[in-house]
Amino acid sequence: MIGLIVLAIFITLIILAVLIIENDDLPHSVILFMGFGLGSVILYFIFSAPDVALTEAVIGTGISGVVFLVTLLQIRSKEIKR
Amino acid sequence: MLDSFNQTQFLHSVITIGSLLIFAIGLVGVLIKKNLFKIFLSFAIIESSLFIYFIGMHFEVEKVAPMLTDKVTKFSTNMTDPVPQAMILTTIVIGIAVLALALSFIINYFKLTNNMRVDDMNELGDEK
Amino acid sequence: MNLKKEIRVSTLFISLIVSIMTILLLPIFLDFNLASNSLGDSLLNINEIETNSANGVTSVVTYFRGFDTLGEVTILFLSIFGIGLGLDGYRDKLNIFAYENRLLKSSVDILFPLIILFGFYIIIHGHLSPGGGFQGGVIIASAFLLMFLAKGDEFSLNHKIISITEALSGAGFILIGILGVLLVDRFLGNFLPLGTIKELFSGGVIPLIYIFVGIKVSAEITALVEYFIRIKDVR
Amino acid sequence: MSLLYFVILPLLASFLTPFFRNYLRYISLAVNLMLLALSFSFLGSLPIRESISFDSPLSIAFVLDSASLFFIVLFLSIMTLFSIYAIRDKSRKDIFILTNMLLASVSGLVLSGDIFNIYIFFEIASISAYILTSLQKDKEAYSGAIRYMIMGAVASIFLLIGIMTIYLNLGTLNLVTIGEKFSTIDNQIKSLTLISLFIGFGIKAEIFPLNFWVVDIYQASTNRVNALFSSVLSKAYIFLFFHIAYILGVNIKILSFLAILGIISFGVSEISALSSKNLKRVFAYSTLGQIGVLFIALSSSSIVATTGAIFLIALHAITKLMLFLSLDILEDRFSSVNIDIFKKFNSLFLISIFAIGFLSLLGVPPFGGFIAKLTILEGLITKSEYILVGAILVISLIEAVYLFKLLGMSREAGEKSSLDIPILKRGVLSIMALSIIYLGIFPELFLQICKSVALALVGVDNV
Repeated sequence: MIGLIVLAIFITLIILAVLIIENDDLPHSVILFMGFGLGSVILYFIFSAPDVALTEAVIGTGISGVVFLVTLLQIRSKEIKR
Repeated sequence: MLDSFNQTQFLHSVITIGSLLIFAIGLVGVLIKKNLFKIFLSFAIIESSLFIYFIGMHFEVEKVAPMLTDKVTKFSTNMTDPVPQAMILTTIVIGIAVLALALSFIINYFKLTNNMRVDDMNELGDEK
Repeated sequence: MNLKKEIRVSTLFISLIVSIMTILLLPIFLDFNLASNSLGDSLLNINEIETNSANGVTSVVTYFRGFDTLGEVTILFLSIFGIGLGLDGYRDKLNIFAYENRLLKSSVDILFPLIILFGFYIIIHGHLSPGGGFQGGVIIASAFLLMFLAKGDEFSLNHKIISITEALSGAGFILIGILGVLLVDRFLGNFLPLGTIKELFSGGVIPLIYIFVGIKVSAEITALVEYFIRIKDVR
Repeated sequence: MSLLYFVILPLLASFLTPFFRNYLRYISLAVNLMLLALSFSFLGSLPIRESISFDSPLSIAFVLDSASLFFIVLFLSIMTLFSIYAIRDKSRKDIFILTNMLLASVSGLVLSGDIFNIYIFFEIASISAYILTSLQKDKEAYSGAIRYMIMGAVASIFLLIGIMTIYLNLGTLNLVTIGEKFSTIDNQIKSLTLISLFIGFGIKAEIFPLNFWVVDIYQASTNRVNALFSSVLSKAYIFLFFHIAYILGVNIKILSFLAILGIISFGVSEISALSSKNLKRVFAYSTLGQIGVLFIALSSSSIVATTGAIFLIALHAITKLMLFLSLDILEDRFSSVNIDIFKKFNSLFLISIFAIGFLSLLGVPPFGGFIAKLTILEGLITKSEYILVGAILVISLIEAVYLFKLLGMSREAGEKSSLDIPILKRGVLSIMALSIIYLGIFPELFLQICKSVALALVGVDNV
């Protein structure tokens, strides 16, 4: 079973990666990137690496998603007021 | 037939092909996208693909996490290698530090020039 | 129209080159045979005798390769310092991350101490269960992030306290290392009793190091978030 | 005494900055001098291996042999001179946090005997460099910093790939063990690892074709930062590049490939320098050219040429520090770095500093550069690499054209304004100029030191 689960997650990740790159809407691709992070968290958990999974969940997905989104907010606020 | 899906060999091939594909997608993103934000997003994807590959290759079916729990009471070689996990843990934190710095530079640059495109960054050059 | 076509051609060309590269690299990567006797296996073998920590990854991160962790904390420090240099002009300004919601506002008072407590739990149990200084530190920082989200401009941090916390915890990490040099002649060496495995007070210096790392990371990530969410009031 | 103090003390000074923000520069200077004294105390007992937290092959080890000691002393003395030069500036307190970090990271890069630890120090050095580039906070600075970060991200990704393939195939991170086992792995994987490491370190060591971005970075940052980049950072990466190359036991084919890259690097950058109107860019191109010469000499696998290369590294570090700091004085006065400012000032002191620097770069006797280039050419001739010798001589002529053009401009008639140089800066600049002349006239002792360094670097006496 484990092989098929990993295969499915990888296919999802590849589709997500293409969508992140090809999306013209930046906030949209950040949300997709957080989804990508979630997929890799599941993969780390399957690969018996709970420490890495936890780190990726809080740092790689959580904080980096927030930082990306806030960057967009900063840029957006400048654009509106220009 | 279903058994062959659970072999370590199959798992490793999936991991290799999958993470190489994600790496290639990220690389294409870095090369063709002109938006600075997208470029750093693509770098984050590339790094993720490396991490997944490195952790995945050190996993074999039936191996458990390098940790003592109620079921596992002794450290043995039937555990995944802790060194790559420690390395990736370190690298993830480094990745977010570099990413945050890059994004702060992008914010500052954008506030000064209203420009986010990498091929319009023409402040530097011999004539200037 | 013409320009658009040109861009497509270059995109296609780059994709083609990258896919050729991928196909060429694939057999090399598929061919990998892993090293049979790796560093990690030898570390696992001696882990029980040398560190008495129940989490193998934690003992590698903080003890066997503790110096890497010091470098990593340094990188976070440097990066926050650089962000502060650039975004400093926007301090004490509007919080753009705020979200007006009464439910959020009233629930955050209950959630805030709970999340901080959870973060400390993760930090302190780093040598017993998954988690540790980095993860717990970021969880604590996320409690502050929640405050920024809910309270808006009513909530702000004292930067003096944050920078002093950061400085002291970083210095504490280095001090443990120097104590190691003085007492057991090795930087970051273990100079504390090991205790019994799977108990809270075990693992020698490992919990101590992770506590310092946790405090430092929580202060740093909180500062990072605060720098990012402030913006110059243009109105 | 522990080797760790070379890394720890600058780090501690940076961490504790909130408590003594106003005295940081004095503390940094004190740290530099203390470490300089410490490094001389190790002289008698080389080589030293010190493992951190646990026994050596299982954890991280620091190695101090005569090569790394030489580089540590070089970096420390340059940092000391730089601190003295900048100590009176009230406005730039922050630069000392970054220079301390830079010092800690280059010491770590030189000392570390563990490849993942090297990656960590690589990142610390890169991040300090990014922040140093952005210090001016204008759009040029941010544009340069963003470019630098893109290149740095590429470099760290490739370095990570190299480290991963090494760990996957050899199961170790210790440099000595890697060196012993590296020849056993498969040829294809070997070349993959070597290419990744070449791209990773080559971007930072600024070798052709991975150096197209460097000049922009120099243009974006201030002259003081450029002085540090040119005399500390690039030297550390060159040491690292060849240290790793010799440990991995690269064969003669790869070495001759590196020599060809060096000659192209030298030629292209000196020709580009001819047409440049911006002094920062001219000096940056000259740095790239010297890096090309270093690549030629270090990959010749001749001890004599390597000795010359070590000599040139030390000398070029001093020369470029001197030139960039003099340019800093000029830019403060005229707030421009166009080559026209050479016509505008009237100061015999500064003109002679520039003349000494330029002549030493060219390799004219009696300055130190002459001895360095002579030794390199001697080594190449004994290996009968006559093409390389000819190429170096021809390209040096191109170098002479633009350097003499600059010197000639300072003698042109026109409106001249006098310069007021503080006595401290005057002192620092003259120390550097005198040491260049001293090394040119009495090179024997220093050549001997360089020879032992070259032996340790190539790995004849111990690895």
